[in-house]
Amino acid sequence: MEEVAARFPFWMIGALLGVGVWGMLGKRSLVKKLIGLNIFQSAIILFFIVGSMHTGATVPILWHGQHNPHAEDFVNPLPHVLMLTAIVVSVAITAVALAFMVRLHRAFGDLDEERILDELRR
Amino acid sequence: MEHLPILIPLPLLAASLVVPLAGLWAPRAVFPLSVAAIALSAAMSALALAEVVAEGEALRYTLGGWAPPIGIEYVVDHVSAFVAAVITSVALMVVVAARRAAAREAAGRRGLFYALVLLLLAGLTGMVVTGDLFNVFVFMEISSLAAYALVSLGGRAGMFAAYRYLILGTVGGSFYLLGVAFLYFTTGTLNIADTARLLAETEPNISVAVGAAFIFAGLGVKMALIPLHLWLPDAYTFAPSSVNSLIAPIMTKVGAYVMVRMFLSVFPEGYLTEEVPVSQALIALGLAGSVYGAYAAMGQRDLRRMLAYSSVSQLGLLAVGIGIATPLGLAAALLHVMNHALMKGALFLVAMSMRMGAGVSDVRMLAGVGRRMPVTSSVFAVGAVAMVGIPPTAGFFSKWYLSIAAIDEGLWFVLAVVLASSLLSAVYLFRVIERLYLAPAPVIAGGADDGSESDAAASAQDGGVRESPLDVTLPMALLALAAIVLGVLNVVVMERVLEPGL
Amino acid sequence: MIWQLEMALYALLLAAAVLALWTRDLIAAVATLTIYSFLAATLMALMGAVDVALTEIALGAGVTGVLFIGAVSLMKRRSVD
Amino acid sequence: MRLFALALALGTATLFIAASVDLPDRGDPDAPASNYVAPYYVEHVEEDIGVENVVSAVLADYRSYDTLGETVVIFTAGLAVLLALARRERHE
Amino acid sequence: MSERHESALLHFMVRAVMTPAIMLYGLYVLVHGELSPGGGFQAGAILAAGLILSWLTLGRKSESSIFSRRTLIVVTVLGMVLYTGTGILAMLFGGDYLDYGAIPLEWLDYALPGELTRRQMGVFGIEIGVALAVFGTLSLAADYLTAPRSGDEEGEEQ
Amino acid sequence: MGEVISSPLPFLVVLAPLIVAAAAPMLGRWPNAREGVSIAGALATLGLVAALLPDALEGKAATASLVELSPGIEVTLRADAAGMLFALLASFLWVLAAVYSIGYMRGLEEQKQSRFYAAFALSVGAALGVAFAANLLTFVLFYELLTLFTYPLVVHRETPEAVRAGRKYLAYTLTGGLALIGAAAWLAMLGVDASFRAGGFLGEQRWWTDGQLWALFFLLVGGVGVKAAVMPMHSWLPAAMVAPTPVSALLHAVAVVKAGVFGMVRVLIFVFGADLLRDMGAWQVIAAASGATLILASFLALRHDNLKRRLAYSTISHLSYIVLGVALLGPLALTGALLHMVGHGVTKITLFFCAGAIHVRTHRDQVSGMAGIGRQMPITMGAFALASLSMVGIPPFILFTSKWYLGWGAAEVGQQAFLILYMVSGVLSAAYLFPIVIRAFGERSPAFPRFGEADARMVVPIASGE
Repeated sequence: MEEVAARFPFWMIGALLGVGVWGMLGKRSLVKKLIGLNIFQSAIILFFIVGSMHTGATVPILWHGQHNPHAEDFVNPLPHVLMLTAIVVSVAITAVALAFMVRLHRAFGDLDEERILDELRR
Repeated sequence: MEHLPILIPLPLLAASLVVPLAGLWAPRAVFPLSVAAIALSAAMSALALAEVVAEGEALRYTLGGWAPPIGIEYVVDHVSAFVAAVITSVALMVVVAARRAAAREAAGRRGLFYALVLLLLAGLTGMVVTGDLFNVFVFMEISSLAAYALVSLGGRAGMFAAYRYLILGTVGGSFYLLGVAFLYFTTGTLNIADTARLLAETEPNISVAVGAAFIFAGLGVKMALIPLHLWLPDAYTFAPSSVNSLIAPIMTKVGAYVMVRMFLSVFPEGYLTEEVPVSQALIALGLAGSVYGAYAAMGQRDLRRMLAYSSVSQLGLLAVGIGIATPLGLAAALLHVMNHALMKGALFLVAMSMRMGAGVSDVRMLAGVGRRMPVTSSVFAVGAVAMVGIPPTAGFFSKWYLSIAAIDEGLWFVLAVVLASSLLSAVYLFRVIERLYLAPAPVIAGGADDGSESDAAASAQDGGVRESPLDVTLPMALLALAAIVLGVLNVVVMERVLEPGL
Repeated sequence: MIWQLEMALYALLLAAAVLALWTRDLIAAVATLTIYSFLAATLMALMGAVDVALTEIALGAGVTGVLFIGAVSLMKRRSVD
Repeated sequence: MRLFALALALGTATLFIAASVDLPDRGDPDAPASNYVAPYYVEHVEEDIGVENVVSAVLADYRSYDTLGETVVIFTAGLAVLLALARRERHE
Repeated sequence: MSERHESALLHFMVRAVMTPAIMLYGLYVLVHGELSPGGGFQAGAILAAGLILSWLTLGRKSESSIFSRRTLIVVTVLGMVLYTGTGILAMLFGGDYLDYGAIPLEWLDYALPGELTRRQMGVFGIEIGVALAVFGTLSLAADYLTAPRSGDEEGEEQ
Repeated sequence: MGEVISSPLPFLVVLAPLIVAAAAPMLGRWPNAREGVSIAGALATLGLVAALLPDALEGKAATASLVELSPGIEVTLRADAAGMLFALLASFLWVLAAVYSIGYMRGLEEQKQSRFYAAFALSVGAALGVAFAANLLTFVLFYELLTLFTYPLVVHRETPEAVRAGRKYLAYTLTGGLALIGAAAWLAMLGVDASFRAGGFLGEQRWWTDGQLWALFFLLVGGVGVKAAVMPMHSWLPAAMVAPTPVSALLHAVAVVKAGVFGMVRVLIFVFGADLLRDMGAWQVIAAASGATLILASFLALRHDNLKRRLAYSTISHLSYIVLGVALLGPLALTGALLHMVGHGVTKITLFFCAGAIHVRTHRDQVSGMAGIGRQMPITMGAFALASLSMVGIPPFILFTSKWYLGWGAAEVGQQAFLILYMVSGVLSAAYLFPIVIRAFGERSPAFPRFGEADARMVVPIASGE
């Protein structure tokens, strides 16, 4: 069971990635595409965080006044930093996409990809 | 000039902060500021290129004063200096030429527009000079976000194209990030040189293989490799002219550059050919793309859409060069990066100039424009000839080296496909030239009313069509001229710049 | 960390993701997405990434949720799929 | 398109899961990621910077350039939203 | 309670209690980013959330509020300038870009309590810049996104 | 190949037409100045080529190297004997064509004359480049430029028909050019020094497999064969007849098809070499193709009533004379082929000029409409008659000499069948050319205005008479 627990996160993240891709490319609603995008990106973020763990380690914040900290006591801080960036990027993209969406809704009165395409072809 | 590497993106970044404020309070300063920043960046890139060529080794720069695996470093070697110089100078030309178009298309929002242009360029140059895998992602997202925003200026169709571009572009970026995650978890570092060293030591395993696959899938989206090219035609067609003439020549090229970087300095030699079939996939998709793009371009009536599909075609050739992965193949690809940037810059500027001067971008409506807009039309002719690959234009030589590299590897069909796609591009490009220069002739069949309609349009236009002013035509002509001069002098580029770097 | 709890959280996460894409009521979808973010943040906190968890809650759940709701409330509430 | 999307989604998921087989287990203390650069940050942050939150230290100093890029991303997004939605400035 | 009272109470709660509390928490997160979880991004997001929350509950009077759109742009740019400027300053003092160690800040020792190293000061400066930029941008984005019809329709034509 | 001396002359020869091309559009407002420049440029070019002659006669090849095009491959121009022959032909005929064009273009008040003169000069420049190209890449370079520069000429009329012809022209010649590029790339990749040498450079490398050699053969011969209009790659040539007559003259006599034929000489003799071709048995392929073309084209010429079209098929037929002569791989046949190249150039230009003159004066293009025309335009038709005699191969004319050599050459290598072929085709030439002459002089028909065009066409026949 422990074995399974050690691999389990990867399976779930894989599934989430799949769900995200499906949402982005398979859904017709523009909102749903954006939701899929968010799911996809946070799955990647989770993946990085899972990789940053190690057993018996704790939050990468030094105790006050502690000297000569041992690296194995703390989880790997680097992926955390990267993921802070990734979260910010994903929020930025979401904001821009929402701005586009508001304008698209005003222009087409709809957020369905197919209908917008029909409208554009006319 | 120890700070040279950072000085390539920094002027752009700094100016992008000032420009939106200038847009609010001093709109007149927006354009000069932006151009000055781009010119500065271009000068710094050129300087860096000169220094790298003179010194023969890469300039390294630690950001924040932390040595590489700990901090982030900038590496300006032959290849990155070359690409940086190409994109900044092409961008300079395009931005200057697109001033009037931008003033109209981004009326009242010029500050924001130019700030985003600067950010786009900052992102691209940042991607080029960085020596850190994650930093590539961050700057890729900067440039992509700016590109989405700029594309969205093109009315409601542009907005929709931008939205789809955003979704697909983000898929690409995220795939890249996922790939980097795999590499990071296998090696423990993000620095490119360090990753290369550690990857060479590790046993080939499926994580790295899939990581490579994800990275290339992501970059494939960014450089519009064939099944991932879906965003490109709409984005290029519906974006305002001032934007697509900027994005088309440089944006996808940087994606290609990162691919070259992956082959060159991330994965061990032969890894991407033997362990993971990335090379083979690139060649196959590139060939398919080069033919499909040219074929699709033949059926287009809108000049910009035609050029967009032609980009798909040319990028396919680029991918083939990268996929061949020998030093000669990569050199051919990089030379093609330069050539295609010059040619596409010139051609999209032509499309812009024609929209401004003749008010049309439908190929069928361009009849007789050749006489009214002589400079624009001759730039188109030169660009087209270079695109087809007729010596001694630059376009010929990248195809030439590409063919040599392909034959060297025994890939005969590559030669055949390259030649076939050149022919196809001749078909659609010369069709436009016919239209431009050969008076209203209803050659392209399609019913009598079709012909008479375009005749009527042509005669109606005749009064209104006039050549664009000098600030549009001069940069355009310079780009076209560069396509010829650099073609004749290609050996200099190859021997002084590309070969030492590969 | 208790692996049973972790597994349950992952399962909930997946369920939230699927639900967010499934439901045709966009407000509900956005709400589910916010829940998804919270669950992800919880997992991150459990794995020792408190900084990331805090950011995910503030930015991922909070700001994204607000922006989504703000934008979606201007639009049609139902989606086609 | 839908089939393509479904194939891509399944492909991504399977590819990822297949690839994760060779990754170090979750929590493996011997994982390369935890043993190469990361320890440096934890062990030297005190003397280098004197910041107790290692993540903050890495974010704002060791890899501050990434953070700059990240802030620029936010800034770009802000400008993009403005460009898409802002009323045009009339006085120009 | 009458509707008017209710509204007044809401105003009071939001204006005097909630928003300041959230903002204060944001500042805390910012200042303590070096010691505990948090930092510029989180702080900026929390500050923005405070502002947006007050907008959402009370309705936006962005023109009259101290955070007008123009102000927010300036705040954003200010944050960015703080960040890039710190980097350039380091270059001017002979270090690499963003190498805070090169900026001589010893004179600050007299002004501030405690023993702050140059790098700590640099980190702090950066975090403030980030917080400002994030706060400004997110507030702006939320302002525009939640406004019923803030843009004009000129851009909608083909 | 004898001694090599360094000289800027070959470069200047190619440059001179470029200067004309640059000047022509600038002088667009002063037609007299423009055409003066054109003629002066043509004469200057001829002078420069002539200046190269003494060295060439002594067996020295003046060589000029320009920029490096690809590592190790420079643009090199070298005036060797074969190249000199072609260059002399092209530059000499350019002078005639330049003079003639004035009358023709003004007579018909054609549009865009500046573009015409510029493109004409550029085409001649490219043809001279082809003549002097010392290696395969330089050859390809100028060969492609020739395609490009002649395109505006082919579509000069800008009618739908012209545009269609232009497309066809581009499609054929660009494909041929690409085949050449492919072959050149292959050789460059192998590091073969692709400088033209008498006896060929492929034979020096002994490690070719048969398959590779054949592939190269088809790429190269196919590439030059398009411009040489060997069937089945000929159909662009009759289509291009829609262009103004001086252009036809350029295509048929001065530059394009001659460049193709000259390329055939280069490829067969200077790339492969006679020995290698004989070993491969490849010459039979060309001989068969060109032999078939010879006869078929003659028959097709018979069927066409349009004068220019008839002449076009005649060109196709006569080009195959040359190609066949080269392919026979005998020294006599080669001499005959080169002579025929020159002779055909001179003769065909006369015929075309006559056709053009008729068109200018009478606007008639059909053979059936030319009854009695000889009475009205005696000089023109006289020249036409002389040229026809030469074409058929009647003794005092140059084409008799070349045919003599060709036939003798065929006999020399033991291919009497081709000798017979040559004779049959001579008869066929008579069959499609003489009726025109007879009709022109013999029959009477409605009166024409007096004949006009002066100088150009009066010079030409004299040249044709050797």
